[in-house]
Amino acid sequence: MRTMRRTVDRTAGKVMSMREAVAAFVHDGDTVSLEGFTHLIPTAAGHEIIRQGRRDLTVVRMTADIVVDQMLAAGCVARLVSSFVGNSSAGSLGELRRRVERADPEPLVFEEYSHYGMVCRYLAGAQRLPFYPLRSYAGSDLPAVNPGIRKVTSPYPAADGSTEQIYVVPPVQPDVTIIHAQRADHRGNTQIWGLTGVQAEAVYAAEKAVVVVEELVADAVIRADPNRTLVPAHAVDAVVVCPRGAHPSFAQGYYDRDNAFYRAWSAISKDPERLRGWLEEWVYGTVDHAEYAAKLGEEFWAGLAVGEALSEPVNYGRRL
Amino acid sequence: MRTMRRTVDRTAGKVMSMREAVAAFVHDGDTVSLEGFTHLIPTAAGHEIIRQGRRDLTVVRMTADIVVDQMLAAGCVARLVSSFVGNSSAGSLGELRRRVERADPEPLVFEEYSHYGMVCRYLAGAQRLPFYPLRSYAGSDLPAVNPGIRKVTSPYPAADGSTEQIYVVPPVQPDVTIIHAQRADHRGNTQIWGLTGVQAEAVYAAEKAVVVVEELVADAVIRADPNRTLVPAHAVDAVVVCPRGAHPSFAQGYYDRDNAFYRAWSAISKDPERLRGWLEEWVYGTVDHAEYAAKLGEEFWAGLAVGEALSEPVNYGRRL
Amino acid sequence: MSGQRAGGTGPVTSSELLSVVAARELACRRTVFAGIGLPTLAAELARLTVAPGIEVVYESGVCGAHPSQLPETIADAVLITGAEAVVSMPTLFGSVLQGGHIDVGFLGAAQIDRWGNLNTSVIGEWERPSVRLPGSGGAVEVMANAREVFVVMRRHTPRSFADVLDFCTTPGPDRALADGIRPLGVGVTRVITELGVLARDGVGDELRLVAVHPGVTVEQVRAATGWKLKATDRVTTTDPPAPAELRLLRDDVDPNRVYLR
Amino acid sequence: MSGQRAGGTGPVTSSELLSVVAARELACRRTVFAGIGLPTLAAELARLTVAPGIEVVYESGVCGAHPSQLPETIADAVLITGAEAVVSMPTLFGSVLQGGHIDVGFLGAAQIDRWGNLNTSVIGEWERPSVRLPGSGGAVEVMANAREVFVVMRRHTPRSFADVLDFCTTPGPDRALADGIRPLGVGVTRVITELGVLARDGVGDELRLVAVHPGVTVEQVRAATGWKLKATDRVTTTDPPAPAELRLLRDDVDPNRVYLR
Repeated sequence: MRTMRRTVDRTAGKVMSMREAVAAFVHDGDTVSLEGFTHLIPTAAGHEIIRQGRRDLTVVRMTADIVVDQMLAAGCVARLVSSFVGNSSAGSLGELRRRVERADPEPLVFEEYSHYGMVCRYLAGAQRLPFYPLRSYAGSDLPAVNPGIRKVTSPYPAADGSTEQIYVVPPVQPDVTIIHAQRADHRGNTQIWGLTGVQAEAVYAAEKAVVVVEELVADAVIRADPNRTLVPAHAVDAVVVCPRGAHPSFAQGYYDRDNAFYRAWSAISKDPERLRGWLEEWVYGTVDHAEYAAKLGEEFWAGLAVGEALSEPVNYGRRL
Repeated sequence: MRTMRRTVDRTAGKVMSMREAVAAFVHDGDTVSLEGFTHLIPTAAGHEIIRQGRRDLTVVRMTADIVVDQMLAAGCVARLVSSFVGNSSAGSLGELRRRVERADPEPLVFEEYSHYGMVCRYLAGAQRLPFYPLRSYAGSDLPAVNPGIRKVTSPYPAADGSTEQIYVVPPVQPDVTIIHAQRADHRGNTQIWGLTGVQAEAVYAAEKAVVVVEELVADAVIRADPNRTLVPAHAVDAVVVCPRGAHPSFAQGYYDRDNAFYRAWSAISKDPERLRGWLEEWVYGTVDHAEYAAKLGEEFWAGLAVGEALSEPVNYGRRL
Repeated sequence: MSGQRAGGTGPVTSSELLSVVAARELACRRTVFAGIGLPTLAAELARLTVAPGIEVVYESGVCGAHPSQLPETIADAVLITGAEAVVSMPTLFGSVLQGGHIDVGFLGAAQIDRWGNLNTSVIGEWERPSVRLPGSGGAVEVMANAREVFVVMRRHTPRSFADVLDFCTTPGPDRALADGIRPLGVGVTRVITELGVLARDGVGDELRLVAVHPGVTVEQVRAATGWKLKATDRVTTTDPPAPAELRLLRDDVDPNRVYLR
Repeated sequence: MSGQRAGGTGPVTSSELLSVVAARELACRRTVFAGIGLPTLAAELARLTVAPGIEVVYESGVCGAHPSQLPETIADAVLITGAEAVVSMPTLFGSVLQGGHIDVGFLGAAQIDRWGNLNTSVIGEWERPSVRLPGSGGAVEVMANAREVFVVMRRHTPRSFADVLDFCTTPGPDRALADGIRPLGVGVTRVITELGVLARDGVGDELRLVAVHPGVTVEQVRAATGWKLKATDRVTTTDPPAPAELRLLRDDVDPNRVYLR
């Protein structure tokens, strides 16, 4: 059986730079999902989308936070699909509020869901279902402002014999999903630990998927723990190596959350001039994320460094 | 914050013997799910159900294999819900065929699904949904013999504007689900690696859940790798320590599959007398699984021993 | 390590009072779905007092956290390291929450009405609001699926305790039933504010004032409420935090006063 | 290590012929959903010849296996150790298969009809069958969701190539469309048997004989088929396994002849 071990590069060319990946997979007018629930937010990808000047995007993201506010301010986004539009628990998203409250500088089409509504949209997209049922929205005003939220009658009687209705949401199938992860191999087998959010479903829901990683690792690292692979290679189209690319969010085991920046963002984004200046300095003013990270400085990164808390190995076994 | 680390035994009494667990959680007439897709099949639990003489059970299991054939032969089962009723790829289940083909010695009510139909029934049960949609069954004869398989009309038009229909299955909510796993802590936090099948969903679907493990481990072992916990403590009612309890199936990293026994079962089960003799010797004739395992002998177990192939640790990080 | 208010003596802050009152209400509860802040403090204090077996499930997917330090967000890395389990969003919302495993969910809101319906979406019209709020997050799911819901509102004003919500993001079971759907839980059962405690038993009940905090009158609460607030026959006065409760809260739960502002 | 038939010479067995023919059909395919046995051999041979990038996904949830030995079952522990990913059943059937990531699914059956519909449930009446077969397993899902399906049938008899199935467990797209549902794939496109190869392009097409194995006549195949089998205008004769193919199969893929019976 030695041939079964031969390494065949069946996915030549998946590894590319962020510039190449955004150029290849994000187009004007696309529906782009950026996922990562407070952990592993693909900020560096958002910044590259800004640098490349994409327009008219529909952004799909459960927690629309700082990176979305930045993409809004840069004029990339015409439509937002989300279930939480706030700066974490640290305050407001200034640009988002100006767009929604005053159409300033232009209107934003907003599709409002709840968290599980978004999760179910990804599940339906990943599973190629026409809808996904959930026990939310009964009595809410959300269906009145979001025609995507509808009702279905169950074909099974309820316990008391009555007819049962349930709300459903439609699938979301982004043109591209971009996620950030701790590591992947060159084929795109992607391993994530800590909070895993809805990343796997967002990838499976999409037409194309870009995985941004802290580290590109040897096949053997991935294959030593196949249960840790949340996104298999067959679902991935591009692998981008971008250390610290989730800042100001965190990467479990790599660097901590930059809580100070979250707190600062409410004030930065409240003032359009200041926000513009921030983008000029940190996004347009850097050629790529490596320059952005370097500009923050090693002393800064030392402040977000984390110590070691290693998992214990498990035995996968070997035939004797 | 030292108090947050205090160990509070919030689940006193979950750890019990197999005899106690089956006595407490499996009753005549119950719907019992036994899951484990070829890996980690809860055989020892099935044998204890036989020893305690349970009757009129509805058994829910995707792959109804040897342990189900044994429970059928022991007269425990009145109704079977399954998507594959064969002895793996090694042949037939003699008792099951006699029951279905000739009602010998008594009829068996059989609800036939496909694998994903069963998965979706567990998903609906776990998620408390009235139904779960899937792209199976269109044109199949299965809905004609299984009234549980029905159709729903999507409230969203298809891409071509037409009305779309999809099949759905009803939830299954077993009185108890029993699974086998590599390890758990005393609270019931359960870690599984290798094939993970539908175990987590089967547990969440059930009213009560019993987890049978190869090893009871210290809290610190579980907590060193929280992503490995597929079944959290809040979903578990009993933890049973039963090494080698998945024989003749396997436990990744603990012992290999007993392929010879699978091959032998087709012949054993074909002859009702021989099958009866097997049960007398190996189930009724042993007081518990420890005796069953000891009876097989250490030489036998040495033949199923596996070597080491350890996963590499990942860093969860520690605040500095 | 501990701040200037260490120990069981000294003036009680509003945060401390709210935390202690909420903790008492958690007696004998098993699982709590909570965000960071006062709910975390309340759950941790309850674990040390009236609910030793309580498990906090976080919206980020962490179950059985054992943080080395008080977490700053629901996704703080210190919640994950050393936790008993971390589950994905589909499992958290589908199997844990919608599956019916949560006894008490904690929620906040910009507006609440007399039936415990909540608004976290907008002030003004949804289409062009005067204030765009963050929206539901998982609140719709917590209300629909937790057996009961506690709401903590620091500010008790006629605007936040509204006669009519500007928008109902998160409906209680009364609205769900009117929409033809039977919910799992009973909705909001306790509202803990800076002034006192409102309560309702479930479907069909209005929130009623059941307790005022020391120094607060029933009339003050009524004046701060946007609807004609009913009260129980015997409105009690909240027992002030006991020295033992304060000591635990100040010295053990939040010695650095991250949330005990 | 290798058996008595090592190398590229010597008589070709039926298993070897079926494996080589199936492997050739996998040219340029990306993902294959396969069980253990001939499909595994075919996929592995294809990887070494016409489809170097092919990935086999197993019904047990293993993706990108690199087994140290030829697996005996789809859940063999050697498939898991060293694999690239192991996914749960909901992910495997929901996201991978129903999500449309499988190019070719391999299936077997007790009975197949001219449209590629399959029976794996019963011989006789479902309610009281003369033979109870294992049932669908994941076959219903493979047929409904893989872009195309290859069927390998060792035995080519009028009973197994049935005019009318005793029971349709696993319907092809023609039956799905008649039921009002549009399937993702085109159903069975190739049936590889001990006698030859049948093919159809998709919905609306009957299986037609396109090739006979060396030494087999068209009439023999017709006589072994339970319906009036059509043939293409030019039925070819299968190219016998080339020495290179045989050498790879015998020396590299299955040197211990686990499946090359």
